Amino acid sequence: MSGTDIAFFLLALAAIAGGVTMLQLTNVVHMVIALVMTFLGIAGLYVLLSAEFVAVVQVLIYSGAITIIMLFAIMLTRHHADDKERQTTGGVWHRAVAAISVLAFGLAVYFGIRRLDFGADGSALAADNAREIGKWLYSYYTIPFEIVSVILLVALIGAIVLAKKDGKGAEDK
Amino acid sequence: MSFLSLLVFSPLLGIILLAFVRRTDTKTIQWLGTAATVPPLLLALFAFIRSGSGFRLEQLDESYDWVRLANLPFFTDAAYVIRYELGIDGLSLLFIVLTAVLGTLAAVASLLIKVEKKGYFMWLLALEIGMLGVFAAANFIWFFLFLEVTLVAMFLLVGKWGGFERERAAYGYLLYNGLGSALLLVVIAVLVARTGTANFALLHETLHNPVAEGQLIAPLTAEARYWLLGGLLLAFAVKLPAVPLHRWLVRVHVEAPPPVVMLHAGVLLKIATYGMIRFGIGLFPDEFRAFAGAIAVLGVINILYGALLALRQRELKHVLAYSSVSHMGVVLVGLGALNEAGIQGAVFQSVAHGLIAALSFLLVGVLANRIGTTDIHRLGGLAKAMPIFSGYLLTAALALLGLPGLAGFVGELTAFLGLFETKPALAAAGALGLIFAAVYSLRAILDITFGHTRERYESTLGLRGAKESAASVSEPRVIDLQAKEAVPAFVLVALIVAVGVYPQLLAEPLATVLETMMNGLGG
Amino acid sequence: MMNLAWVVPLFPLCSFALLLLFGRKWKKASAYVGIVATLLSLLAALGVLAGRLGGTTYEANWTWMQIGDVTLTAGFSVTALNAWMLVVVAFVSWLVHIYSQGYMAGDERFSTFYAYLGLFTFAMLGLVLSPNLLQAYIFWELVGLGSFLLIGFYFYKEEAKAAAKKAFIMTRIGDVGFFIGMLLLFWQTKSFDYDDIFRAVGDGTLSPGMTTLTAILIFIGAIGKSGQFPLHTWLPDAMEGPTPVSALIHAATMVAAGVYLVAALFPLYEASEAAMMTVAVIGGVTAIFAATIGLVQTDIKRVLAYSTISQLGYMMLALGSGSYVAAIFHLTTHAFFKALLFLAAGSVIHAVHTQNIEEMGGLWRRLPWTAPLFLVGALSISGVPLFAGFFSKDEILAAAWLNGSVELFWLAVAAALLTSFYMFRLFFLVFTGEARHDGDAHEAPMSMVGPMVVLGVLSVASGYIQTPWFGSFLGEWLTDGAYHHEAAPGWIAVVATIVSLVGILLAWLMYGKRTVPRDWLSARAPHGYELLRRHYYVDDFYRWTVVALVSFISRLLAYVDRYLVEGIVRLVTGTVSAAASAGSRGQNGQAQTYGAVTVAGLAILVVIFALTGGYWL
Amino acid sequence: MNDVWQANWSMMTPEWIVLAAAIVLLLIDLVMPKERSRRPLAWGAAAGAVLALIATAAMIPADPVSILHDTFRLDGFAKAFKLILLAGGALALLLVAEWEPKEGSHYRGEFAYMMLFALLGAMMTASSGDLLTLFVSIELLTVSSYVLAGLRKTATASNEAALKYVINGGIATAIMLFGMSYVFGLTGTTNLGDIARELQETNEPYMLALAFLLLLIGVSFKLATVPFHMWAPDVYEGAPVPATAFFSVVSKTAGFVLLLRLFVTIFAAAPAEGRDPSSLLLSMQPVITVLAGLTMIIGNVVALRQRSLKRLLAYSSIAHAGYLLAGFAAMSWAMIDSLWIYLLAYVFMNIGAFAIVAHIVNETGSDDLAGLAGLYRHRPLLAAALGLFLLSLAGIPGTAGFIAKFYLFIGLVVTEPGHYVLATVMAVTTVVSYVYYFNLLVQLFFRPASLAPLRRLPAGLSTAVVLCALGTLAIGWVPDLAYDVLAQFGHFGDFLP
Amino acid sequence: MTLSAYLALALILFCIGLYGALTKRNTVIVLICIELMLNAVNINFVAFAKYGAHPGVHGHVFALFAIAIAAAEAAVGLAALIAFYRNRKTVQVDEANSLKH
Repeated sequence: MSGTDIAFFLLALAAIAGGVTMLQLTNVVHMVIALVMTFLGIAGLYVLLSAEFVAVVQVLIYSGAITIIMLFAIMLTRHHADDKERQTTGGVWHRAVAAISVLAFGLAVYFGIRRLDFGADGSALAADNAREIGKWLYSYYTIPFEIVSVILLVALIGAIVLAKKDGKGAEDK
Repeated sequence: MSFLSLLVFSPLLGIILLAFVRRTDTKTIQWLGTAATVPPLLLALFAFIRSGSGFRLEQLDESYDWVRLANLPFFTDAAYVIRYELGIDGLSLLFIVLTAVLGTLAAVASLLIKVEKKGYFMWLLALEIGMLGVFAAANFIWFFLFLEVTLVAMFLLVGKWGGFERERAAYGYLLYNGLGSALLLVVIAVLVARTGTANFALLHETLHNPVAEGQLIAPLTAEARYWLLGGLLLAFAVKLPAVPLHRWLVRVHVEAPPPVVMLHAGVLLKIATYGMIRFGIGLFPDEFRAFAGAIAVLGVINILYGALLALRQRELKHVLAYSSVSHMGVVLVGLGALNEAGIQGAVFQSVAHGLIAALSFLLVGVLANRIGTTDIHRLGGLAKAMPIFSGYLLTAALALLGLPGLAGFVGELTAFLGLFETKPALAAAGALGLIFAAVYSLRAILDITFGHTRERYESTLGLRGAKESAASVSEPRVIDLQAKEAVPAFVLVALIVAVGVYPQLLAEPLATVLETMMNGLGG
Repeated sequence: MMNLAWVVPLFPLCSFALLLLFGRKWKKASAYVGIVATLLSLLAALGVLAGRLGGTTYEANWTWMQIGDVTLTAGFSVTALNAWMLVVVAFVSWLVHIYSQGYMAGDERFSTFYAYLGLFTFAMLGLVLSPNLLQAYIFWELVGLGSFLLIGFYFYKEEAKAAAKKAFIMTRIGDVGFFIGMLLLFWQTKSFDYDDIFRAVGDGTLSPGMTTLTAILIFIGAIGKSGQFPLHTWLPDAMEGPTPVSALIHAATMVAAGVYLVAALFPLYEASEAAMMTVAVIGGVTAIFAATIGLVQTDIKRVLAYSTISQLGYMMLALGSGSYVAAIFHLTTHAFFKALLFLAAGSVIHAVHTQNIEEMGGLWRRLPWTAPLFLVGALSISGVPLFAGFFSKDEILAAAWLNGSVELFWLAVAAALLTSFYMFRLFFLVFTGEARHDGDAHEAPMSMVGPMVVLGVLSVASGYIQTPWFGSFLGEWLTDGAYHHEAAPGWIAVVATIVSLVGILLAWLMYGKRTVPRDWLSARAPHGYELLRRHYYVDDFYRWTVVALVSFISRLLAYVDRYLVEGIVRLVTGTVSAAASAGSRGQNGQAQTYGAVTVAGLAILVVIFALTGGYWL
Repeated sequence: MNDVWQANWSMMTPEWIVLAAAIVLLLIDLVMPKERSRRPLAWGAAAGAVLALIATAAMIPADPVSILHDTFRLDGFAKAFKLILLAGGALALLLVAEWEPKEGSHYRGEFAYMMLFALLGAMMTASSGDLLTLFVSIELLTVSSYVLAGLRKTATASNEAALKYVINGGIATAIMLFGMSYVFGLTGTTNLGDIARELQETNEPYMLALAFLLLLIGVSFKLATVPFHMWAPDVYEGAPVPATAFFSVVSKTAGFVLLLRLFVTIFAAAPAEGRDPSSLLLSMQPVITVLAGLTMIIGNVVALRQRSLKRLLAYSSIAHAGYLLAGFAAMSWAMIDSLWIYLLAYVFMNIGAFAIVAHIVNETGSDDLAGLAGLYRHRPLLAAALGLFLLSLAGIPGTAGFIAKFYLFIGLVVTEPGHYVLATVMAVTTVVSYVYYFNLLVQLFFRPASLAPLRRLPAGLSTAVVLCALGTLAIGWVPDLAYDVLAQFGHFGDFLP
Repeated sequence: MTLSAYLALALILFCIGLYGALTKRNTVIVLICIELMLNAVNINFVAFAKYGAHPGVHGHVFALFAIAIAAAEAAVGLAALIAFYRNRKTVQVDEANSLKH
C-alpha cells in the first residue's frame, strides 16, 4: 500500500464521514460545517488526481464561498429555528422509499463501476494544469465559457431580483 | 369550385351569413338556416337524377394536392402525398341524398328550438357539412376530418340544446364516439403509413395487387390485416352502435333536441354502415369473411336485445332509441351475410331507418312541444285531440315494425334474404325480432294515441285549451300538426312509401358498387 | 280483359287515397266513393272471370328490385283460383260497403272507415292477384294492416285498442313463419314465383325435408291469419271492430286468406305427406275446438267468431285431406253465409245496442227481415240439406273420409253437430222467447237489409255450383277440367244431415222449448263449462307462458342493460376518475416527494436493467 | 487560439441578436427612471426575438456550419428547432408585455430579458454538438427559468414555484451530470461525434446503459415526463402566466432538442446488451415506450380533476410531452420531422391558450376554470379562438393539433414492428383528454355568463392570439405550409456530426 | 489507486447527497446536498481525466464548468429561498406545499 493509497483512504474517509455526519446532525449550522469537511476531503482527492487547479477552485468556491453564503442564508432565515425541530421531511414511508431507491441505485451503479478500468495511468496530465485548462477554455471551450458567463450574469441578476426586498416606493407605484 | 366541393361546403355560406344576423332575429335565423340546407339538397338530387340517366359519377371526382407528409429520397413521388379528394359512387350518393334531405327537414323541424337559435343553426349546418363530407370523401384523412366535424358539432348540439341531462349525454356521445374515432385513426395511420396513400381507390389497389404488395413502405402481414379490419369494425361498431356499446345512443336519443336526433339517428349512425361496407368489405374482403359470422351473430343479438328492451320502456324516446339499436342490428345481419342481398339490405336498411327515425323524431319533437311529455304512461287517446298527428305517428310505428309497402320492410327483407342464404338458422332467430318490433312499436304508439285520454295529462290539455277559449275546458284542445310541421312529415312519409313500394329506386345506383364489391369478395 | 286484371285492386286503392285526403270534406259522400270503387272492382273482376272462362291464363311481371343478378318482380297473374277469389272478395266487399252506409251512419269518422275499407279491399285483392310469394307476403301484411285499423276503429275504447294490437301481433307471429319459409324457399329455388317453386318441387330440386319445412313454416302464416289453433285467440277479440268489418274481414275474406295461401301453394303441400298431415290435423282440431267454445259464449259476435274459426278449420281439414276443391268450395259458401250471419248480427246489434245474447230475445217479430235471413244463414252453416253449407261441408267430410283419416272424419262430424247446436242456440236466444231488453228495436234501413238479402240468396244458391247431383262446376273450373268427383259413400251425407238436425233439435229443446234446463252443462260439469267459457284458458296460458317469458327476459335484459352494460362503463369511467383523484392526491405539494418519485423511478429502471442484464421485455 | 478568430461567427447571428437584445434591455432597465413603465422592454425583447427569427430563417439555405469542434453547430436541425424556439419565445414575450402582476407587486423589466437569456440557452442547446456546451446551454435555460418562475415575488405561490423548481431542477441537473460524467469517462471526449465513434468500440455496455438511464431521467425533468413530471403542475401554477407559457413551450422544446441531440447522436450506434446489440437506443426503446405511455396516461388522467386553468394546462402539457416522447420512442424515419411539426403546432395552440388564460387571470385575478363561463356571450371571437386552441390541443381535425398528432401516429406505426400498443394508448388517452378540453368548451359555450364582461384583449395578447389562431388554422388546413418549411431541412440528413 | 475506487467514492457521496436532498427539511441543507451531489460528479470528471479512456485536462474543464453552474444554481436557489422565507417565514421545504393536487 503506497502513500497515495493511504492518503486516498484518509481523504475518502473524511469526505464520507462528513456526509454521513451531515445526515445525522440536527443543528443546521453543524451540518454545513460537516460538509466543509467533505468538500475539503474532495479537494484533497483532486490533488491526488493531479488536478491541483480544480482542487484550489474547490477549496475557494465550495469550502469557502458556497459554505459562507449557505451560512449566511441560514443566519438570515434563522428567526425561530429550533434545534429540536424535526430535521427530516415526510413520514417513514417517504424516507424508506428514498433510502431504498438510493441504495438500489447505488448498488446497481456500483455493480458497473467496481472493475471499470481503462488501463490509463493519467501520467500525461501536466503538472501545470492551470495553463492547460486556460488553453482549453480559450480555444476549444470558448463558447460554453461565454455561456457560463451569461449564466453567472443571469444568476447575479436573478439572485438580486428574487432576494431583494422591494422598496416601499416601488411597491406603491 | 367543383361540384362536390360545392355540394359539401355550400352550407358554409349559411354559417357565414348567420354570423352577421342579430341573435334576437330568430325569424331571419330560421329562414336563413333552412335556406342554407337547400343548395346541397338540390345538388344532391341533381346528381341522383343525373346518375339515373347514365351519368358516370366518376366524372365528379376532385383531387387537389394538399399535403406531402414526407419527402424522403427513398420514397417515390407519390408516397405520402395526401390529397384533398372528393369522389362519390352510387353508395355514397344514396347517403348524400339521405343527408341532404334530412338536413333540410331537420332545419325545418328546428322551429321547435327556442334558445340560442343562431348558434344552433351554425352548428347544425356544420354538422351537415361534416356528414356530407364523410360520404363525399375519397380519402381516409378527409373522411376522418369530416367525421370529427360531426363529433364536435354533435357534442355542442346535444350539450347545449338538449334535455335535462344533456351534458351527460353529450359526454357519453363524445367518449364513445371519440374512442371509436381514435381507434379508426390508428387504423388509418397504419394504412397510410404502410402504403403511403390515403386514397380509397389507391389503397384498394395496393392492398389487393400482389405486385404492389412489394411496393408497400412497410409490410402488411395477413395477421396485421385481420387486426386492422378488427379495429375498423370495432370503431364502426361503436358508431352503429352494436350491443353492448349502445348506451350512449340511448342517452343521445333521449336528451338531444329532436331535430338533431333526426340527423343523428337518420344519418350519423349510417356512417357506420357506410364505413363497414366501404372500408371493411371494400379494403379487406378476404379478411371480412372471417368476421362475417361474428357480425351476423352480433346483428341478431342487436335485433333481439334492442327489441326486448324497447318492450319495457315507458318513455317514447327510449323505445325509439332501443328500436334504433334493433334496426341497426339488421344492418349487421346484412353485412354478416356477405352476399349481394345482404350488403344491399344493409344499405337499404340504413336509408330506410334514416327516414323512419327522422319521421319518428320529428313527431316526438312535436309531441314534446305540445304536451310537454313523451312518457307513454302519462299519455293516451291522443288520436282524439290530434288526429293528423296520430295518423303520422301510426305510420311511423308501422314503418318501424317493417310493414311491407314501407321502407323498413325492404331493408329487413333484403338483409334477411342475404343471411338466409348463408346462415339460415341464425337468420330465423333474427326474424323473431320482427314480432317484437310489432309489439313494441304498437304498444308505444297505441298507448299514446289510442285508448282513454289519461287523467294525468288531461289537465295539461285542458289548460292549454283554456288559454285559447275559456269555455271549452271540457273539450280539451291541443293544436294538431301544423302545416309547417306536416310538410316535412309528409315528405318523409312519401319517401318511406316510395322506397317501400319501388325499392329499385335505391337498388339502381347501388348495382355497380355491389358488383365491384362482389368481385372483391371473389364472386 | 285479363291483362287489365291489375285494375281490380286499383279502384279501392284510389278510394283509400281519395278518402284519406278529402274524406273529411266529403263526409257522407265518402260512402259513395267507396261503393262505386268496389263496384268497379267487382265489374272488373267479373270481366277477368269472364276472360278466364275462355281458358287462358295471364301473367305479367315488372322489376321490383334487383339484387345483383337476381331480379325480384312484381306483377299479377290470372289463374282459375284467383279469378274466382277476386269475384268473391270484390263481391262481399261491395256488399259490405253498401251495408256500412247504414250501419256506420252518424259516426264522426265515417269517411275514415270507408278509407280503411278501401285499403283493406285493395290489399285483399292484391293478395289474390299476386303471382309470387313475396308479393303475396306484402299484401298479406297489408291485409293485416287493414284488419288492424278496422278492429281498432273505435280507438278510444281500451278493448278495441287491445284487440287491434293483439290481432296484429298474433298474425305477425304467423307471418314470421311465412317470412322464414318464404326466404328459405327462395334460396332453394332462386325464385319467389309460384310457378318456379312448383317446378322445383316437381323436378326434385327441393329436398323432401326442405319441402316439409317450408310448407309448414308457410302454414304457420296461414294459421295466424286464418285464426287456426293455436294462434286463434285474436279472432274473437277482433269482434271489437265494427260489425261490417267482422263480416268482411273476419268472416269472408281475410281469414280465408290462409286457406287461399295453402290452396295457392297446393303443389308444394301435396309433395309432403307430413305437411298435409299437419294441415289436416290443425284444421280438424281447430274445427272441434272452436266449436266447443262457441257453445257457451254469450256475445253474439263471439259465437260467430268461434264458428268462423271452426269453419276455417274445416277448410284446412279439406286442404289437408287433399281436397283443394272442397276447401275453396267451402270458402266460397262460408263467405256468403257467414257474411250474412255477421251482417244480420250487426243488424240485431244495431237494433238493440247490445251484443249480449242474454239481453236479447223475441226479436223475430221486431226484425222481420233480419230474423229470417239469419235463419237462412244458420241453416246453411248447420249443413241442413239444400242449403249451400250442406254441400260444401259434405264435400269436406267426404274428402276426409276418402283420405283415410277416420279420426279426423269423426271429429269433423262432431264439430258439425256442435255447429248446428250453437247456431240454433243463438237463433233461439236472440229471436224467440220473450224480449229481455228494454227499448225499441227497429228493423235496419234498406242499405243494410239489401246486402243481407243478396247474401241470403247466395247462401242457398252458391251450394249448387258443386253438387253431387248437378255436377261439379267449381271443381272442373278450378282444375281446368281435370277434376273428377270421387264418389263418396252415400251414408256420409245422411250422417251429416242427421247430425245437423240433431244439433238443431237439441238447441230447440234447450233454448226454444226449454225442456232441457239451460244450466245442464254448467251444473253437471262446472269445470268443463268453465273451461269452455274461458276458451280453454288459451289466452291465460299465453299470458302465463309466452308473455311472461318474454316479459321476464326483457326485464332481465333491462337489468343487464342498466347494471351490467352500464356497470362496466361506470366501472371504466370510475376507474379512470379514481385514478385521476389518486394521481391528483399523489401530487402532494412536497418537492421532495416529487424528487423521491423520480429517484424511485430511476432506481426501478436501473435495477430492472441490472437484474435482467439488459434484456428488456 | 486561431480557431477562435477564424470561426464563422456570423452563423451565430440569431444568438448574437438575442444576447445583444438582452444586454441592451438590461442596461436600459438599469438606467431607466424608476417610475417609467417597463412594458416596452418586453416589446423590445419580442422584437429582438422576431429579428432573430428572421435571421434564422434567412440562414435556412446555408450549408451546415461547425464552429470550434462542434461546440456550435448550425445544421438543419438547429435551424429548424431555433425557428420553433424563437417563435415560441416571441409569442411568450408578447404575453410578458401584457403581464399584470397581482398582489401589490409591480411590473418587472427583468421578465423580458430573463426570458431572452433563457431563450438564448434554448437556442444554444439546439445548436450544440458538444456535451459540455449542451450542458451549459441547458443550464442557462434552467437557471433563467428558476428566476422567471419566482418573478411574482410577493406571491407565495410564485416563491414556492421557484423553490420547487430549483430543488427538483438541482436534483435533475445532478443526475444528468452524473450520467454525462460516465459518458465522458467512457469516451474521454466531449464532442458528440467523437463520443459516438468512441462508443462504438466500448466494451462497457453496462455502464453505458446506466449513463443512458441517468441522462434519460435528467432530461425527463426538462420534458416533464414520467418519472420527473411532478414538479411541473406546481411550478406552472405558481409561476406568472407568461413564464408558464414559456416553460410549457420553449423549455419543453429545448428538452426535446437536448433529447434528440444527446440520445440520437450518442446512443444510436452504441453497442448494447439488449435486444438490439447494435444500438443502445433501440434496445432501450421499451423503456422510453413505457415512460411515454405512462406520461400520456398520467398527464391526461390527472388533468381530469383540475379546476385551475394553469394547472390543467400543466397536466395537458405533461400529456403532450408524452405524445412527443412516444414519437421519439417510435424511432422511425419520421421521428425528428414529426416532433418538429408537433412542437410547431404546440407552440401555436398552447401559447394561444395561455394568452387567453393570461387575460382571464389578469381580469378576474383567479385562474379557476369557472372564469371562462359564458365567455362566448361577451367575447364570441375570443371564445371561438380559445375553442380553436382547445380543439387543436385535443387533436381534432381541422386544426394544427390533428396534423401533428397524425404524423406522430404515422411514425408510431410505420416501423416494423409497429408500436401499436403505444399508438393505441395515445389514441385512448387522447379521448380521455377530450373530457377536460371539452369541459372548458362547456364552460365557454354552455354556462351562463358571469356578470362582469371582460375587457377587450390588450394589444400584446390579441397579437399573440391572432398569430396563434392563424398558425393553428394554417397548419390545420394547409399543412403544406409547415411541411414545405420542413422539407427545406432535407429531413435533417446533416444531423449526425 | 484505481479508477473504480474514486468512482465508488463519488457514487457514495452522490448517494448521500441524493438522500439528503430528498429527506432534509431545511431548504438550505437540501440545496447544499445538491451541491454535494454535483461535487460527487466532479470527482468522476476529475478521476476520468486522469484514468479515463482518453486522459486529459478537459475533464478538469468540465468539472470547473460544473462548479460554476453549481454556484450559480446555489445563488439563485438561495435567493428563491429568501423570497419564500420573506412571505412564509419558514425555510422548511415541506411547508412549501400550498401548490398541490
